[in-house]
Amino acid sequence: MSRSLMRLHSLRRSAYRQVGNLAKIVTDVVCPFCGTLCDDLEVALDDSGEKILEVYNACAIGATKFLHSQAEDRLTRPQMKQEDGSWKEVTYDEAAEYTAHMLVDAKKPLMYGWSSTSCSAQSVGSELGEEVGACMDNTATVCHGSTLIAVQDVGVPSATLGEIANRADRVVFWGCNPAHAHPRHMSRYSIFPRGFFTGKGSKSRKMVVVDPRRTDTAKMADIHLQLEQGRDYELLSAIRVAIRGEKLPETVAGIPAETIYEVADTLKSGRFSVIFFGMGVTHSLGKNHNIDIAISVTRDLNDYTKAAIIPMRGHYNVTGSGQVWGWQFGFPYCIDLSRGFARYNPGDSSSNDLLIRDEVDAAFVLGSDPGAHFPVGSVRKIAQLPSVCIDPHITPTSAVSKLHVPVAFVGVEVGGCAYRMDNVPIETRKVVEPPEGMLTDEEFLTMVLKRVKEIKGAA
Amino acid sequence: MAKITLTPTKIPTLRLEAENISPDIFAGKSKEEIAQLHVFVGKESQALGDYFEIAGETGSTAADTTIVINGDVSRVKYIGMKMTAGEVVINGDADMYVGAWMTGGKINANGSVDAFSGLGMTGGELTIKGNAGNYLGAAYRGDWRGMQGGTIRVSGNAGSDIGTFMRGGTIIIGGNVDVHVGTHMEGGTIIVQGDAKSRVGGQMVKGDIYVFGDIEVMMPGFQYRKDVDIEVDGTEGSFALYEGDMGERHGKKKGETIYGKLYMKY
Amino acid sequence: MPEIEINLISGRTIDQGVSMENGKEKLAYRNACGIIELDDVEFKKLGAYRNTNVRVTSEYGSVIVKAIQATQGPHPGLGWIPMGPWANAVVDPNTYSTGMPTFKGTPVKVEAAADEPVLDAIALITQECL
Amino acid sequence: MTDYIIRNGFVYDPVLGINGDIMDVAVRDGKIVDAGDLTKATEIDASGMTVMAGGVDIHAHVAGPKVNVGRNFRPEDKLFRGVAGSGVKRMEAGFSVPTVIRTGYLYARMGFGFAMEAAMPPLYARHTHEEMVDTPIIDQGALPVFGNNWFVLEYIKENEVENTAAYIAWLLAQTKGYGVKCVNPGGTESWGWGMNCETVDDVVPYFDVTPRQIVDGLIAANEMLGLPHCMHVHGNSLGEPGNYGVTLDTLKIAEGHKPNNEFGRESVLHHTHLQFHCYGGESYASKSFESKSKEVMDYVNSTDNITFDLGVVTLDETTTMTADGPFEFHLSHMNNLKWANTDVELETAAGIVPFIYNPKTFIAGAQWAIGLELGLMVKDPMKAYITTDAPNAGPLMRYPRVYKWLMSAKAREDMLDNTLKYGDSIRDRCYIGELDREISLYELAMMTRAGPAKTLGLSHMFGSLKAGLEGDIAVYPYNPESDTDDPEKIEYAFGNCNTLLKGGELIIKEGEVVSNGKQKRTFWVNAKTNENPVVERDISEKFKRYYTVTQNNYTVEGHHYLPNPYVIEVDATK
Repeated sequence: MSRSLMRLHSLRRSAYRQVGNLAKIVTDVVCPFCGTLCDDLEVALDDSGEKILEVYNACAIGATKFLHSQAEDRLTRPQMKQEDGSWKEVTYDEAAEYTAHMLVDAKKPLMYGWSSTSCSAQSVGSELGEEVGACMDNTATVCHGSTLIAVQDVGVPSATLGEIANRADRVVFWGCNPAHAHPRHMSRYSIFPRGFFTGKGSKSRKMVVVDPRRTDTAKMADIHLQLEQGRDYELLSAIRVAIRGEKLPETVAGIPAETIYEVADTLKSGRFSVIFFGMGVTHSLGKNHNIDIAISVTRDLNDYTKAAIIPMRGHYNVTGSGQVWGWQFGFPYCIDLSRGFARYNPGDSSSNDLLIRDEVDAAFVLGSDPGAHFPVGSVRKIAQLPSVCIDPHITPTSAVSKLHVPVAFVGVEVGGCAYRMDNVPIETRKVVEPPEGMLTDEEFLTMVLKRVKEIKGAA
Repeated sequence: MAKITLTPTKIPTLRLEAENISPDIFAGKSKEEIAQLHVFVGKESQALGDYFEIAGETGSTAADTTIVINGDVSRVKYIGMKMTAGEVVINGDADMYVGAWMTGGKINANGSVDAFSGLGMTGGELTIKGNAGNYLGAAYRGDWRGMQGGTIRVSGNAGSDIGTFMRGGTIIIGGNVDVHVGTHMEGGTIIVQGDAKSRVGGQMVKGDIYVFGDIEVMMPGFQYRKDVDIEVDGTEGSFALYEGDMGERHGKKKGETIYGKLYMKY
Repeated sequence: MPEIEINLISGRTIDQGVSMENGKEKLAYRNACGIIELDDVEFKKLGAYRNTNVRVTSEYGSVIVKAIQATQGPHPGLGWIPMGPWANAVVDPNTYSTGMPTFKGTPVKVEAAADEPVLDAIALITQECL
Repeated sequence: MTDYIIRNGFVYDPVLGINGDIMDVAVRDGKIVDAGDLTKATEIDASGMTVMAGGVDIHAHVAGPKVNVGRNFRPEDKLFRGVAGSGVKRMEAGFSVPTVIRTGYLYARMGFGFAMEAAMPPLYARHTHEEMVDTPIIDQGALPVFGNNWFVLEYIKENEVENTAAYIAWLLAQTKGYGVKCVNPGGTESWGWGMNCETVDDVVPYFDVTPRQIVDGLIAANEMLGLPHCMHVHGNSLGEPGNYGVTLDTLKIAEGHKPNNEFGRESVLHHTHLQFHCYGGESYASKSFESKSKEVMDYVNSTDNITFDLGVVTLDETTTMTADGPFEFHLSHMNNLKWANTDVELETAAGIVPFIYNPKTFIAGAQWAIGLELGLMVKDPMKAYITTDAPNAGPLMRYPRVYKWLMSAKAREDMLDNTLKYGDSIRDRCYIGELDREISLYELAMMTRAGPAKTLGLSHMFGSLKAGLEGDIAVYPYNPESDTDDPEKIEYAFGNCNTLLKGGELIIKEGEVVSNGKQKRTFWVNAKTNENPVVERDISEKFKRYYTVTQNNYTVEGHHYLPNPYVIEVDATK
């Protein structure tokens, strides 16, 4: 290896610098909160290198995630719920034993979550799911699942976030509010960066926000279309009509036709237009169709200029979960492995439908919180089933589960690969050690997998 | 035609996957052999005979075989899936995927059916006396080839997403429909005798949609052309003809652009 | 008591994100998410002051949250509860066979319930499910 | 480790000049040895069967971001096609874009030991590696794409071959890549603005450089480094009627370049899926479109530094995927099916569109013919490698079907007479009807193992049964003496090998997969270069200003990406 290469390699390995003689700063830290996956955080550690003192460059949410991992009251050992509702500490071995038996005994276990963990843990999870014939689903099911369906129907002309930073001069935020949900998105990628062909930063861009609320993002926009809630499909359709220069009714979704023509012209006249969209469209009436037609708008725009569309993915590695399952099973979420081969059909093999329709008889949750983020009827079903929650935090899900297994924080206490919202894979960094004796997701899953194989072998 | 009767004897825990309930599978088999056919509850393979009492006999071919289900099968999926000939009569409600991917024969569901019935259908007749769920006669996920032939007739209401990516055949709904009718349609006919909510004919390329009742919200890409007097499924009347979806691509025939047609009854 | 009908949507806020990462069992999480944001005009119709506890009821459930003035408004006709167990106690679970519940666009009724407490996340989910 | 001796098969090894002799082949400690040297070994009876070294695939899209888009956005490609796992085997799925599990098993069943992933976007290198790690059995490597990379465009514009080479070496080390791939040179960067480069002399917007300069510069840099593989190009104007002229222009850039390497490689330019680049005429209509395979092959046959692979159209419904972004956009307008595209900052792009090669159309039949013509016209089969550009011209699993067509004039006649609706027009507009050559098993071994191994610079490991090479051996249930009556037997045998040894490990035993492979390796090339402060500064500058990941977070490192790397060291400091 040449000296120059060696130097570059050694940079990667010791990505920290010493500040004075006290704190040690870990650089190039990747934020394990949202799909923006910022990778320029710096974390100051105390002299021992065991405690996080400060987090630089992160947004408020990301900083909190790092700091909260240090909480004194954090659970460090599994807990099993007792008959009287109280919790009893158990060993990881006992927890793995319960989990393995629950999964083997169930006719159709649901294994849900998989978004706040690394791809290698997800990969072990896939093998486990395959062994026990589970229904595998990730948080896309309540987030961008609609998007995945739409992409299957019409495809997706997209780009990495750097393409946006370097080229885009028309930026649309449709049904998303990055000021709150992806706080550093606009500064890192979409509005403010001075890129290769966008040297004037935000001055070289026109910003359009479509939202029924006057959000903090909308307040920054050149154009805010405050549409009637739930009429995204109609409005996007109208934009397609306008792009083709056809006639429109006077108003669509509460927006005057002339404004729609103006927006269509704005998008067509740019050198590079991008549409970012979020749960405002994935959650509203029509769901996948709203995205389907937004993608169709993007496709249409490519006949006039260059255009791309990018979903604002939520969890920092929900995208990775869909990728891992894609290469292992061929589907990004809602995968029913119960028959020994993979089947897929959201509406049938999706978590909320499975729970509401009483189609599953055990619930395993890792790296997500359906207790907080599923409609309560679905949570009630989880509460009635044999259930395991694997999560560093105490959550509504852990509260209704029979077993809670706390694990190390991925991206803080253990590294591993995660995929950004534009599918770019980034290796998260270990910053500090987890509390003594705590396992990672991957280690716990490996224990369960081993135990499942033993139980099945014996049967 | 030989008739074989299935009477449900117990309600499955979870749901029962019974794609074997089809004249194609039953034909030429004895009652005992049919009782041994697998059904699945999750990962457990069980026998059809564990859930149904079986009487009567089968014909030697699918075309000679009628299956009559007497009772509630609202927790049984895939009845008549992929069938090519023969007949299935369901005297009760059925779960998802009734007649999905069927290519021929008849299914008479005298109760209601759940979602994804008639999915990817290419031929045959699917008749539903009760209501139908979502995605009736729609395409399987990702496929641009939805319903391509055959007839689906529902006396009651239907859910959302009927006839998505439809390429041929006919869907007739006696009652009302939920959102998204004939989305991405590129052929075939949908007749809604009741009311529709919104998103009728969105992204439609080609084909015909008739709505007898009201459409709560029209798609902006449909343009009124003229009034026509026609007969639709035995009903004569005056219809307003709209063409669209103007936002979508359209082919040409003899130099003329071919649009999707939406007929609204006066 | 006056009761208003409103279209409910939910989603993320920065406070929801921060408090969630700080621990969902903490009161800060309840304070960030156990709320409904309403336009001033809705408060008038409701006949209630800002920062009053209200009962939000839909076809699917009912929950007590604190009504506060819209922070990202106006949004005529809309009520906003940040995503979390409070919103999920009332949202429309219909997935239209897509797997996705209808988290945005649930018709709800809102009425003042000044004396009823807003439960924390764990208490709420325990009450609803166990 | 168990030693094996494979007895009494008909052995084909063009490297050793063995042409169907009945003999024994042996493996000790994972490497091939002379059969006489083995005393104690497990015996495998191969009598009545064909024995060859493990196959080597020089070009397929089987791992990485665009492949996975193809999987995830085509659930219909898997409908009713799931295969349950059994024994050691995990579940399989996918027809045109199989899961990685299935990919590994497919290669194994076809008797392959090595496959090169043909296009790795550098920013997505981790993804490609994660998929390769999860692909069982076979050894793999991946070629990063360079033909639209901003560094390369800027250096080549200034005629800075040395800087280009230093950057290539750096990127190979960062991404753990194997060699230099170039897709639609300049055209994909133009696609960043919705444009394209259709000839070798079109100018790339802003960068002010032409495809001709890019290909020339990359060949020069490749040979300056002395990499094991040559520059691997997918030329401009893929799939366009009349494109053969552009193809000849591209191939001629190799003139004057000499191979410089220590791996025995003779070519300086590998042109991939040449079938898509040999079209005459002005449209796809049978009145205009014509095969120009002869014109292109006349040139290729006259050179000694060009190799190619076929890219045979298999007449299936498949999924096209390529870093040629503008081509996929164009394709989506032809069939109106779903279209995915990803432009990758500073580097490349990719498009994915499902496609049906319908045997009832003239054009699909003509494409089928042209791919075969290339294989039947080549004078030296060591230059021509059989591929379907999987899955672009056809699914991976169709390789054996392509062998059948190449090896049997009868099978081709049958296609022209009975399967293709426009057989007569195809005979008229293409050369297929005039070609009665039948590729022999000896030639097949050149076109599927000896040749690709040599051009990848891996002939010291793969492609032959020479003592000391890797213990990759395939036994096919094909009797060259008695199975010549029915071409279907070829297709069956080469898709269902009876025995596969991979690195001396028994993977397929009597037709069944019995192991997922314990020593799967990822190959990459570490080229040692002199210190180059200019390139170092440029890299650090571009990361600071234009990339959205930090330079420290770009490098692929860590056990989970390369648990079992095989590094080929190249010294380019002299």
